[in-house]
Amino acid sequence: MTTKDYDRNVVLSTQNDFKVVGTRPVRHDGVDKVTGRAIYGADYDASGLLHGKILRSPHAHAKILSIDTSKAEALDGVQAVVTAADFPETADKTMELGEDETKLRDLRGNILAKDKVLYVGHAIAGVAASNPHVAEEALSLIEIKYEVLPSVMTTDEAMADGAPILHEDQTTEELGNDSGIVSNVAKHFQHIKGDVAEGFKQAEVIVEREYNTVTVHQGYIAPHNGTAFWSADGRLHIWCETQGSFVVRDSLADLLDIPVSMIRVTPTEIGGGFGGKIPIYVEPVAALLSKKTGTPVKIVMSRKETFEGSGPTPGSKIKIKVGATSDGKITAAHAWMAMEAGAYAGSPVGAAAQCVFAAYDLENGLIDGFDVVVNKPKTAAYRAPGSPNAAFGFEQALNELAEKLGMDPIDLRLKNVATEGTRRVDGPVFQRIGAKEVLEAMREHPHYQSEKKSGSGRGVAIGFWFNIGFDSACNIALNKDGTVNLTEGSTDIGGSRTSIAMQAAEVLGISAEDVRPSVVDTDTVGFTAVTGGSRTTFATGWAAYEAAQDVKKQCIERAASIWDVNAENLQMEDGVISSKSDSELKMTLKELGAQLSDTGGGITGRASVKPRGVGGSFCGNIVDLSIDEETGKITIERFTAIQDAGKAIHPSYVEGQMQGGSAQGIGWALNEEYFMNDEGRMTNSSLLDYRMPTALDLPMIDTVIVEVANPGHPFGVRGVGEANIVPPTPAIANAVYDSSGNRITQLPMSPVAILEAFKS
Amino acid sequence: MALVFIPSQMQALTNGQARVEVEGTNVKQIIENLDKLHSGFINRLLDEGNLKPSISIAVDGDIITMGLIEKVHPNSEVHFLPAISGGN
Amino acid sequence: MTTKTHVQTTINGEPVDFLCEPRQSLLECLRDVIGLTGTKEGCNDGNCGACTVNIDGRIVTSCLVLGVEAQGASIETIEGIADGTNLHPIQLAFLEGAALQCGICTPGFIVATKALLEKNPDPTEHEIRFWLANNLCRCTGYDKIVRAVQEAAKKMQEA
Amino acid sequence: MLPTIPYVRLRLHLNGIIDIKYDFFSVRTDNQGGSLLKWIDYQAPESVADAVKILADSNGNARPLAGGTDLIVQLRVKDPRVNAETVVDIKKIPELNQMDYDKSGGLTIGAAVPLHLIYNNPDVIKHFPAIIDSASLIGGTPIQGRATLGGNLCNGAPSGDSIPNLVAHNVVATVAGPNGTREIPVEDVCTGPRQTSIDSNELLVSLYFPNPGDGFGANYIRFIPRNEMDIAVAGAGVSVKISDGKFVDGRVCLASVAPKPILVEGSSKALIGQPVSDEAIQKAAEAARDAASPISDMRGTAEYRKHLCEVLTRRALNTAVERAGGK
Repeated sequence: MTTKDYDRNVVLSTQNDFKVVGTRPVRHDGVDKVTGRAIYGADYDASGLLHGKILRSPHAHAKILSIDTSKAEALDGVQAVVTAADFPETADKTMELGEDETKLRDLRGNILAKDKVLYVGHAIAGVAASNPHVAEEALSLIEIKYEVLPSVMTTDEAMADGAPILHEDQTTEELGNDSGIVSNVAKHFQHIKGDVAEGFKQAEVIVEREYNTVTVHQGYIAPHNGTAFWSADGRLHIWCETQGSFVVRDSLADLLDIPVSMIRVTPTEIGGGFGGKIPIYVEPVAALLSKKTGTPVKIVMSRKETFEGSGPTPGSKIKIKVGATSDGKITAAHAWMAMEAGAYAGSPVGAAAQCVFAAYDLENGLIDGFDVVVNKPKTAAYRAPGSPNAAFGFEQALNELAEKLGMDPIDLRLKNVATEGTRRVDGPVFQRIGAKEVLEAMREHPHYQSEKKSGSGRGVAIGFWFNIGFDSACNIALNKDGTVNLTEGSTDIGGSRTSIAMQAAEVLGISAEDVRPSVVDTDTVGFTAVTGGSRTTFATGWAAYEAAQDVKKQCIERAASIWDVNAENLQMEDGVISSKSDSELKMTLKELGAQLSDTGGGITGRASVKPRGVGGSFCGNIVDLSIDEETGKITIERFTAIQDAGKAIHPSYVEGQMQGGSAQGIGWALNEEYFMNDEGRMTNSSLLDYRMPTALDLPMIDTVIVEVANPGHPFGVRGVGEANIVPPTPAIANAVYDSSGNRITQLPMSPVAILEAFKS
Repeated sequence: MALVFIPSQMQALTNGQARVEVEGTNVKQIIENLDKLHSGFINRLLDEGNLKPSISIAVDGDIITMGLIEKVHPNSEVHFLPAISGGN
Repeated sequence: MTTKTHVQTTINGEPVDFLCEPRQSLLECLRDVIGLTGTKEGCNDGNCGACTVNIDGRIVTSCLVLGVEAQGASIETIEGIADGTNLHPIQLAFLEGAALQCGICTPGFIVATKALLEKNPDPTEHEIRFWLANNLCRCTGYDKIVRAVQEAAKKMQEA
Repeated sequence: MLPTIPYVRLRLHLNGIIDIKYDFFSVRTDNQGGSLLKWIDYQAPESVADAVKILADSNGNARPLAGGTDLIVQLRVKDPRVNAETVVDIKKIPELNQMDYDKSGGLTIGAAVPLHLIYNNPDVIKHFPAIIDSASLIGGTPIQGRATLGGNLCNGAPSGDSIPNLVAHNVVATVAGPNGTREIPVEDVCTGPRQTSIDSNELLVSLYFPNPGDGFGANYIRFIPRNEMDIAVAGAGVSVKISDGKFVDGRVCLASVAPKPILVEGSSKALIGQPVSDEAIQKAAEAARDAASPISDMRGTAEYRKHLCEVLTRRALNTAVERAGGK
């Protein structure tokens, strides 16, 4: 059984000499997921399970004067109440969260506020009770006295002179230098290449504009959840939906001041993440409650809590200036970007800075980035974090430039495109990348070649995101029938266990179905970093490749000892070990498997990797849309996503990533936003009013997978999870301009915003 | 010698010099030798002997994975970058 | 004040009795009382469709049904779609169409799709999208879901 | 450093002008509101009399439960206006589940009849097709498996998608109370946001759609940013009656642009007696715009909503005229 290969999903393959890689097997976990058998975090049950609920701040910024939990504790059915005071006191330190880093003190403060609340929805206390209704009732009995403080909700407000300060001890950091200035600006950095002033002097055409985006949420369908059981032997067991079980484990060890080995995190199936399930929220509270009660405690956030108490992606202000000569050569570009970190430092502005000009070979470039704290939830990663905000600015400015120059927008991009050897504005030099190939595929696509429908507008844009490497581990055990079991630690959000298994299958010369992959707990496999940064199929796939090579080597050695020949004379292909010189000597993996126990014992391959050679991925969009001029409503009529996958291990799931990222980008472009009222409260914290696209809001999303092999990966893989969310917002804005002649510089492009823009 | 690119925000330490050639076979030596040429880099980059969490270093275009023991070749390029957050 | 009510239902063709409080939704009853966790909770206010079940031939969001209201009802959940180990054509179409990524919305989509195809065996793309507009998916962009529904419709008509 | 380009907020700095005097849906203002139901009692009477008795005995602390798609959400978020201790499931009362097309050409729809039965009913399809406009867009498919026209009316939300349509159809509500039954024209049911003229001890039994006669056409449309699953930013329910190329009747009722659905007299005046023309329709649409008194909130600014009233009224009237056979 394989998955469908649809006509409107094209793979431009460069390498086809694989047997498993590039095919479309049905995913290993599929049947469990279409029959309702798969266990997600909220489905977890345990004997004596208690239910936890979390009390949250109604104020955007306030001092906590007192907390009285006595009435809640007295309520029938309540087993325990915890507050920040229940955390052990530990020295502050900086914690690596896979690809994010944060201060332990900030992490602890975000999980349960101690002296101050910094946003509406900030967690303050946890209650465990015999059922969730009682736990929720108990929350209303906790009495808290606040001194309400003025709040700041945007980078403008936070950076203004005399702005209310969130953290009195926070000073602006400037690349390792502490400015000593107390400020809501946690960080300012700058990248310079060449001479920007000189570059603008050479420019014959200059475009300069400011763009604004607002807070949006990842919108995963399963709210955050976690179950903790702190056993009498001191061991802490956690079951939760996370993008990084090892991050949960290591963070808990630091927060709770217990040895890492005393914590076991079992990742359940995960109902979406998109970056938002990298940080931890409820797990430590459940752990503290379990410690007090001696029983397992489960906490599941409500949808409202998920909006208000997890980590959305920031609103931002982006100023772009770009100049070119009349033949379309960009002479200089400047990006000034300020991003909301939320209540604690750590916005994705650094990543945005490394993405904003990534597709282009610029002689002169300047990037300023500001990481700014505001009274909103601490932001978390969201699919290519920072890059869509930046692209909404720069990719629009480029189309404006193209129009002034009288050039086709794709031709302008191709004229300036970054290739292997291009030095980025932030310094490093690109290895082999596929920006040019993506742009060429866009230009040649039937969608771009087609006539627009009358009244429609067409827009294009491209976007970039890195792959990161980081740690991954994998074990493969050979079974007596020649099948293998593969264990790995990358939690699987979108079918990655199959794309990882396929890479092992390719090495072993067996079918994907003969590899049975499992995502296992933190006791069972070596350290594996988060499912994020477009790294899972790339890095954990690499670990699987290495572990399979280890199995292969051992199989050959075992066959050599069985046949009493030199291992160097043997080879293994298509699951058969054979002699290079003696055609009589042949053994299938199945035959070898059956003899393992009698010939020295089992064969287990293992690998722990931290790969380099990470490539980046570029994605381009072509979008056609129409606008109801009377209501301002946009209808997306046709949408094409074109992305460099390096090598698509499982094309169906690469297409799925591209289509999903496109849909999220379309939602971001059209209607998604946090509406904040004067008190700093989100007024649309439901899936009714936070308007993510429904099936009726989208067309089919056509895809082209471009394959420009990543020379740093055994199969040429580039991570594809993220770059696809980058181009939709500018592509749609460019199409709105094409359709109406109006430049939209603020997201979302909701109907009311479109009509307002048309009027002004 | 390796070529170290000095970010604008650190060029006060090098009198505005944007690139400095530095001896060293690993990142630790590069930083120490750079500090000998232009005092202040150890303070900016290291905290109690470890790389500051707000900094990441790229050697020949790749963000390093082995910390201060990362090998540097005679013709390598070394970049100091702000550490980035993010990912999905 | 009685604390719990005895509710008699048929779930996936089998008689099921359970005790519940009036404040418990059918979704809570299915998941926490009966142990059928295939029906998912995404929003608890009827807007995501992850908890879609079929009651007496029509689909509802089970978070907006009280458990006590299910007295006498015949309920179909995701656990009842397959015939033993034989997957339903819709389930097969979702598998073969790669129409799921994280899978949390999948049970709701499959239950809703089954009701659609029973009512309208050959729906247009627009009819599919309209019927499924109450089921949010954040991973797939719906493309492969819509195609899987089309594929299932074709297979079921051929059968 | 770049010079700062003036930052014009397209939404007119919504932060500053939100004024929740009344809301159009259950805006969750209380952060301790929670997400689960508090304790409730459940009753499922089998006759109108029993239901009325339970309601009357509950001192205003009981609420009828039909589809529950609004009520259960409101109880969960602890909406202070819906502080019920008892829910009275009315779906076991036979007459509330009936749909009858009578000899006079009128249609009675029981208060507990779910929307999907309404839009699949042959008499509705044949004689009152415009009801389907509302019945098929309240919530999504699974909501329509439960939600009722009666509930939509009694919920009294200014945004209720069926109310303007009922008003346009001259529907009369039959309400049972401790002192017997009474009839209320639907336009008199809603009195304010979440407030109705139906007392807490009364029960809506049914809605009666009188025979509109020949030359009748109606339509309900709303504007939402998505294509489904949304609360109307504005909605227009209209009906016309055309005879000899002239409007002999015209009704326009707006949703989401006032504390309650409003029947626009000015629109009727602009239509009645006039020949069917774009001009008359435009005047009626402008009257609707002028009659709207919306607020600015997360669903749109007041100015935008007024503008939408004109657009929607015009479009709906055009469809109604077409359905009436007038175009």
